[in-house]
Amino acid sequence: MTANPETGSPLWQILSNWGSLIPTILLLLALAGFSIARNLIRAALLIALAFLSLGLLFLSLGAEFLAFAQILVYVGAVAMLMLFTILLSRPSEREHAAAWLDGGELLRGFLIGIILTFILGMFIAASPLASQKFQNDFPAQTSLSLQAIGQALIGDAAASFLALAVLLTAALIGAAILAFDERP
Amino acid sequence: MIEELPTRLYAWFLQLLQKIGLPSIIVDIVGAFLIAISTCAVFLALFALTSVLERKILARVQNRLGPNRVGPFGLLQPVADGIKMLIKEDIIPHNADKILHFLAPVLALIPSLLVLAILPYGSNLVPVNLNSGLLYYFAISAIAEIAIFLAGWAGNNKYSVLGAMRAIAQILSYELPLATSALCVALAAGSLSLPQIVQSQNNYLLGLFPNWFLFTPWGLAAGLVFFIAALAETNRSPFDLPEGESELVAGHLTEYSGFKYATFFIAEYVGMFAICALFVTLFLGGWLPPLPFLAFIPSWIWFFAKVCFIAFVMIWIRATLPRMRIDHLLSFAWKFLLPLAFSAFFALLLWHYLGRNILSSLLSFAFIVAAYFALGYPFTQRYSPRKRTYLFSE
Amino acid sequence: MQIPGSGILKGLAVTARNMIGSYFEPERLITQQYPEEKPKLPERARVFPFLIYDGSDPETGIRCTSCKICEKECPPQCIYIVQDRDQNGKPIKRPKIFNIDISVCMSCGICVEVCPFDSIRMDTEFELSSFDRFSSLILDKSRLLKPNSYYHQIHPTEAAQTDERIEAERRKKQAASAAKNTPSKPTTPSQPSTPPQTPNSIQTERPPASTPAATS
Amino acid sequence: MPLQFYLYLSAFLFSIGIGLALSRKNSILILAGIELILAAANLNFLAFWKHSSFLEDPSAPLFALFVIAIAASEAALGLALIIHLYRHTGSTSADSSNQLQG
Repeated sequence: MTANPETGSPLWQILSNWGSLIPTILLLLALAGFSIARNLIRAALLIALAFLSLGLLFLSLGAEFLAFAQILVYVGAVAMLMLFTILLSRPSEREHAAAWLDGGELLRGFLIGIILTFILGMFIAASPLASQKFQNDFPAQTSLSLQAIGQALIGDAAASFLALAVLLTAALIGAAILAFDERP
Repeated sequence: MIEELPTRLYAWFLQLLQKIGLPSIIVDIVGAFLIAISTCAVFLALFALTSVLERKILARVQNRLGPNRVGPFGLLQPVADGIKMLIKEDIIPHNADKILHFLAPVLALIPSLLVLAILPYGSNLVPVNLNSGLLYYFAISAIAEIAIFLAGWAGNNKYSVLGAMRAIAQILSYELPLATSALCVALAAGSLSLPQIVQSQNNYLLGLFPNWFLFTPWGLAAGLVFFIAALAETNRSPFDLPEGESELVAGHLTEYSGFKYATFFIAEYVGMFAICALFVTLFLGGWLPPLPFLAFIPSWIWFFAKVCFIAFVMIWIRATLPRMRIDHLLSFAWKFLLPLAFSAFFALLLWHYLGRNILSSLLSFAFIVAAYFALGYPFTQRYSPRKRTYLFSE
Repeated sequence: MQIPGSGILKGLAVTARNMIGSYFEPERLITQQYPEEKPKLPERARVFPFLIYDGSDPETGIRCTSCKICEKECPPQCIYIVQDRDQNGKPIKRPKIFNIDISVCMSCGICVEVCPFDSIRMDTEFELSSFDRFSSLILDKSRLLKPNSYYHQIHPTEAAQTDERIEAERRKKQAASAAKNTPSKPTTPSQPSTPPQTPNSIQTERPPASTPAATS
Repeated sequence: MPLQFYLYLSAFLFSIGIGLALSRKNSILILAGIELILAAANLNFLAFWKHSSFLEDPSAPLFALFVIAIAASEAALGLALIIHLYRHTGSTSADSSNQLQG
């Protein structure tokens, strides 16, 4: 009774074609909420929701390992860190309100965002990619096999993998030292 | 015949739908829903059962009877508790964050139910066969941390925030040993997908001893670490400090009453069963029978028998051990569990690369015993309070 | 060198033994199914006071002579006594009204100690909850009066001692009265009265009317 | 979904990330905006990888994995800096930390 419907089944077709619609809508809602969120904690939670929906988007793109890594790292660690920082930095009530902006900055921020989208959109439309008809039907084996990533990590990407390990340790120790409170 | 009962029932039901003439999309969707609802129903039934059995076992250990008023042997007690929880008034603190206050129990329950999707309940009874199932488990249980933070924060009560901080500190510091010991098993089995892990434990040594991972030398240490970290992960027994009634009233659950409070408990018990099932899948050979000729008993009966046995051990430990103090709890995780997990990791390398035979097993077993005694030694010493320099209090 | 974790295993063994033991030796189980089995109270258990009457008829056999010592001595003042009067208004030694407010009574037992006639003792009946808060919590004389046999039931040894002491006093009084109406006999000093077991110091003359029928 | 859908989505995500990073006063939320930019880049990698013909070559998911790891360490350090900043300037708003301005 493995629930993985054979890839030919209609449900799977629907999911693989339109499956990425739901996370996208979730993502857009989360971002809208995040940009106008008044309360800091709610803003941090909406960002966590955005990361979660991005994880689902990766899932619909077939990169299963990436999706769970993204959820584990962003929703589990980064969002939690933000919540802790908000608690540690104890923004005063005035500051809470200050998180909400006087119209000006928000407008400026959104203006930049919209203009940039149009510029990038034009480049995407103009690029040869847009005209080329991409094969839309996904191959049967849609999700990336883990062995490939594993071999790559140990094989040709081993050096960068070790460098990454060193970087992560350095970040861990650095963050701990920076955040440690040295009050005598 | 009972072995394929669930699969055959499922297939028969889908054919029935097709015969009625429903479009195949609807049939697929209904099939998916059926699996989801049946899995959740099984685990919620287990929750209802254990909420009574736990109290009866605790009672029997203390030489008293335990609930026997409601229904035969007190088995209808969960119904009584459920109704009581529904009738109780649901108080929301004064200027608490209403949306977050409502969201926290929902966010606590969803991950513990989502996690049930990847566990192999029987030979081909896997709701969703992901090939990175183990990583899925850790990713989804990371969401439960946010729920605990929300529960603490939304109550607008300083002590519940403190309780939430303690709970998260405990869960984060026990996530590492949990992940490392699970990693050992994934390496030994060569894959992250749970059905494959169960398959790799399938052969029997000289036809008698099942070579489950728990009985391999490194598996003993990894299993011990996983079990202790599992206890801490679900805030149970000696590690239930965040909800310790004596210290912080009910930790992050102080501001909840009525059905929201019950939802947190459902989440905790289902989480307990999920992690018991994961322990069984990783170390006790999932649905494999302990002896080859016992295979006539259906596989999913073996699976749930082992899960109930591990749940019994968890309740047994809860009946015995007192609660640990927060700093002992954290230092135990960082000074004993994590190094032991890494030494299990090293023992696995010894065992695997010296050709999984008796010699390598003895060698890695010696290494594990040495590591266990070396790490455990400071914990057996009488606590000698050295002169502490206080950083914050003058 | 202690094996780390062996303490935990010993603890687990103890709980396991207890648990399995509770299935095979049912007398380990201390649970009392309360409404069905009445709890076995210890001998000296006490809840609220009650009045004793000898013989069968509560009205005549009542020991209390409404001397109101207990009313004065009761710390929370929860006893209320009105002396009875016969038809031509002469007070007689019997209470007409004897109320105890058990919502106030703290079952200290001082009334038992000060009562010279052993007429009030502590009861062990504790199921006294009621729906309204006032009237049913004031026990009037009819609810307080209980036969001496009930007293023997609930406090056997203490009841026996009290009866034996009453018996001794009555015999001593009879001997004294016998000595008074036979003057010929040299008045032997009446043997020193045996120190009363119960600490009630006041030795008043018991009116001949009360029938000293100490039923066993 | 066609490739263009993902490209427009990640372009929008990227620009919203920059927009939010610029328009927020509280430095924690600025950091969140930067995380969005990195996530948008990830989305692009995977979209191109999914629509390319050689799915077996795991270089794109690998690269995305590296981006996630680096973004996590960057977030950890950034937040530690913010706490440090808060201890010295008493507030986490970005305007208050402008002592280096000569």
